[in-house]
Amino acid sequence: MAVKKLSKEKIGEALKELSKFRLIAPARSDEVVIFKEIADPEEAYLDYGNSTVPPKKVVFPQTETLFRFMVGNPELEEKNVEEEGTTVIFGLRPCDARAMAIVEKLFSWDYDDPYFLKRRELTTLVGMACVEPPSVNCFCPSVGGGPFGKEGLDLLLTDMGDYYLVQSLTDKGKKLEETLASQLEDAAGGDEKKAEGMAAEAEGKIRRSIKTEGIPEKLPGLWENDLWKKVSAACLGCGICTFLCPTCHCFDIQDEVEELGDGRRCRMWDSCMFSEYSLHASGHNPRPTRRERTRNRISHKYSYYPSRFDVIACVGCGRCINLCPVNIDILDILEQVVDA
Amino acid sequence: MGDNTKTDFEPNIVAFLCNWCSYAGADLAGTSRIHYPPNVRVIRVMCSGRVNPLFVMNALQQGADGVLISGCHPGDCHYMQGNYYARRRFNLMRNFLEYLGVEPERVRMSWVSASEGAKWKEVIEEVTEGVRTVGPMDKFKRRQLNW
Amino acid sequence: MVDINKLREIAAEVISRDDVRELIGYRPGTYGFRARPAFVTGPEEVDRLIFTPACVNNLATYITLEEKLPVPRGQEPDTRKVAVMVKGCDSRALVQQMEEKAYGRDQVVVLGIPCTGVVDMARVEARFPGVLELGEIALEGGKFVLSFDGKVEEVPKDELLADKCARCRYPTPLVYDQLLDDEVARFADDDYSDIEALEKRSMEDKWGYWEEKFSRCIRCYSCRNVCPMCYCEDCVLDRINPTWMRRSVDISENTAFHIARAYHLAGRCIQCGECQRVCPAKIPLMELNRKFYKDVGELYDYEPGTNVEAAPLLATFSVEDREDFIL
Amino acid sequence: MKNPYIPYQVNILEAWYETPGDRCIKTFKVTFADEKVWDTWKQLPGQCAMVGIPGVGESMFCISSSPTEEGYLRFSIMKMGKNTTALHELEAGDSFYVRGPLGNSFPVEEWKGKNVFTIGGGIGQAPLRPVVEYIRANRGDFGELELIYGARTSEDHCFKAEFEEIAQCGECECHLAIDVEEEKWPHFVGFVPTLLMEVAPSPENAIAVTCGPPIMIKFVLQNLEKLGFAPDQVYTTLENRMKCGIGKCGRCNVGHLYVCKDGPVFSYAQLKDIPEAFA
Repeated sequence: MAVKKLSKEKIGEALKELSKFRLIAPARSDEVVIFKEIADPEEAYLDYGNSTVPPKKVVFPQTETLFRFMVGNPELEEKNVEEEGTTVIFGLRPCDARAMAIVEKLFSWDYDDPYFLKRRELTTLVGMACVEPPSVNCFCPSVGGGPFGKEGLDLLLTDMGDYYLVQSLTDKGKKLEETLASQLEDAAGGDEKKAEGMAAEAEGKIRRSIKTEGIPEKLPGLWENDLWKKVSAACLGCGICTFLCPTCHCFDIQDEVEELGDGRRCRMWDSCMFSEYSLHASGHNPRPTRRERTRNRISHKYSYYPSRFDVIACVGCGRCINLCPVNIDILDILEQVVDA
Repeated sequence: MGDNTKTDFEPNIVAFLCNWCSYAGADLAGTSRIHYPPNVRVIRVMCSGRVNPLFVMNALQQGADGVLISGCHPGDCHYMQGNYYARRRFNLMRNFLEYLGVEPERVRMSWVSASEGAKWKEVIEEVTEGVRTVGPMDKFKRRQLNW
Repeated sequence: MVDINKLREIAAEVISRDDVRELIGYRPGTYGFRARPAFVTGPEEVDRLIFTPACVNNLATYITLEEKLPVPRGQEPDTRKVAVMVKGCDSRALVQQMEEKAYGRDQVVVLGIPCTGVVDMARVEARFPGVLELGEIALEGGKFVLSFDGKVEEVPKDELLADKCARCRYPTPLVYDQLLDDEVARFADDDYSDIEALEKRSMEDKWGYWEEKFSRCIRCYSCRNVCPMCYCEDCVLDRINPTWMRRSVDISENTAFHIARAYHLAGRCIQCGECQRVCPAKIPLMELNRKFYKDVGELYDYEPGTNVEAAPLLATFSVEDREDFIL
Repeated sequence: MKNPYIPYQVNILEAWYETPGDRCIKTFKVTFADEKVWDTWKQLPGQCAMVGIPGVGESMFCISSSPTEEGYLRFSIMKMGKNTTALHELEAGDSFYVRGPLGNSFPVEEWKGKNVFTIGGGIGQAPLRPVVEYIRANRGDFGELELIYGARTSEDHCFKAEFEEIAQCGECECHLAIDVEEEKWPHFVGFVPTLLMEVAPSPENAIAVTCGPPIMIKFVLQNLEKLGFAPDQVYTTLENRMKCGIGKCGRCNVGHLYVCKDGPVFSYAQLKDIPEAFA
């Protein structure tokens, strides 16, 4: 099957076509770019670096109901994710798509998490290759990704100037391509080759890096190392680095009951940087200070996760570096780990 | 919210009454058979100074259309100063909620003494009317059915 | 501008004292124009200390942030002082904390930095994107001078200046043991024009404005954690029983959170602007805090963080307080 | 496959207090409201379940009955936080919800033919009880069974009647302790690790299982080492704050191990190199 292209003039039309599904695209609100459901193609803001909040929230919402109940009534009503319908995330970055593939390993490990997996199944990911790195702190090639990375994506768009090259990568992607049949045209023969060249060039523009070999094995041995105290001294214990991380997946489960007994059990993002995250009911906290919490965050991403799933739980998007209020820099920490 | 809701609308008002004056005043209104609007749900607290601004916010979240805090007249507080503290707190709270777009008619404060059954009636009438004119509070009410 | 050698000299002197445990200052960041907090425990470490207009953090936060772990049996608690470098706005956090008796004046050593203004890092990075190698920012005359990647660029001060500095009433620290430079006279004030404009809009307009902002909140609690005045050991937001604020993120809980956060700072916020700076969702939190600041000044003639001897606003009252709003 | 977040309703058959006080322990004997659940519920000694009430919350507890006790499950729960306080208000006839069985179990099959020592303290006997019951139900398959148990006072002893019965049945030995001297206390006075040294079990062909407060576990492990027990002969159970119970929510890890999935049962050989396990 020939590779397709989408002329930039037809992007509005294509988005309109896709809005028969639940269409999620980057949109601007003040200076912040976030992924949200869009009704009007005009809302989509495709000329962006990267979103502040990663699109993980589409498949793993910040708050979601697991089941509903009426206090005193034994019946529990399970959330039907299917009702949310087929979803298309348009224009996400390859790192964020790869993050979903990485997190899926956990959500399908041993016990299947029906909510995450169902949403993942219903969602088609249309990626937008990073011709220019979205931020100075991008380091995706160091952790196994790339600015033109295809892992996790169903379709990959590459900005070729006047048009996007459209490469379908999965069956879901092919289906979506068929939906857009009247907007797509056949691409020129050399376009794919040209995109490969652009990919190599784009990778060359990424300036930050870390040698990850050996880090997963080394981290457990640095348990009592002084570096943890040093790197966490400035930490405020807020949730920016974890909430904005595309691979952070920890959650809390809470019950909420309205006055008339109508209740729900729901889960919401939680952060290992919060003090009550690991606090026991007895008041004992196995991770009592920011030092232990920072150590756990880094170890989880770079040691525990790879030891179980063979992949580092970090995609190098640079959000935690860009947005940390006190300039705690994960690459700086990892360099200290390497040097320790 | 349709236009007709404003006329058909019966507001829910949560009133925090101090144990020593306003609660007794409301009680007196009752025992004196004074008729006043039935829209008020009374919560008795020991002093108007005990009313945490979070109570007000929580009431509005949980479906109250208006909140009234009532205590002893200045100088009459059973605990000497509680109502003075409350006065400061609620002046700021009221201005702030107005700044966010919550009508000032929704958060009211009054002084009603134990002997003022008649004033209690007037206060309730005014608060209820005020809330009725601004309509139901749905700005940041918790959604009942939240999937 | 603070003389860097003088700063390091004084820092070395302070940290060498037997009664000082730690000195909190600034050091260069990890990339671009950033600076970050430095925690110095010995005179050999003072060489990394800096002060430039990139030093935006309010370090007063760290005095109350440190977790208080139980002292192991047989050990004495470490009662040595903490030394901290503060700009004018930051010093007011110390004043307010001491006004609230969070700690005593003798528990801190304050190194005051008369401040001519810091940058808004978001503006700097938007203006000069893609700077990775460490760059420098200096304020010379009415201009910020940025040196990076072998270039030097000059930008008029007001184009990069942080908003809070354009409204700063106290550029010189109000409390200090040593001042690192000459006093700076007040060069700005707050006219609250934006607050007043918002006040005058209709109820629906106002709510529409805030609803859109609050709905962006991801509840990372960065605004709370960075705030030097948010130092309660047991925060109302973390409480499960009773649950004041639910953990779920929707417009109702987000609004409740922002009301509670701002109200807890009524008469306490010292206008350092850190909450707004750190907010990843760019919620204009200072517009909430300044509303209270304005009201508190107008109604009670009170200015937080200016007088250690004053009684905290809501822990006191006057018989004459206004009550025209009371039925 | 069933949604692992949806709990089963259980009805309380019996409920009684084991110990008095602010942090009292109450035992619930429950059965599923829907009897068909028993067909799929295959539990092993040491496994856990999330126990809770919709509207209040859920917490992880070990199932303190053995699979050999048919027709009911037992939970012994100490009153501590919001959820346990709500659970303590329930009586026979009421119901709550459980989901599970979760986590791994004691490898009792591997222990066949060996001598087993259980060393418990306080509420820590709850996860050991299914081991004891399992061995008693399959008495011929195992060697000696010895129980060492202590609590602060005689009032704080869990499962008192059962210990008495076990002591008298003649099939196994029971060693009881309290921390401080009391009148008419016929048994040992002192801490459990000290009692362990008094009993001094032989490590030959033996397994030691311990659970109790962290400080007790620490000294019991030291003493077992002194007695010559190899790390893979010693088992313990851990606990941490949990939300999902199925290895997703992230918080219960000690090092790279999830307590809810890889545990709660660990051999000392697994844990000795993980400092966080005893944090």
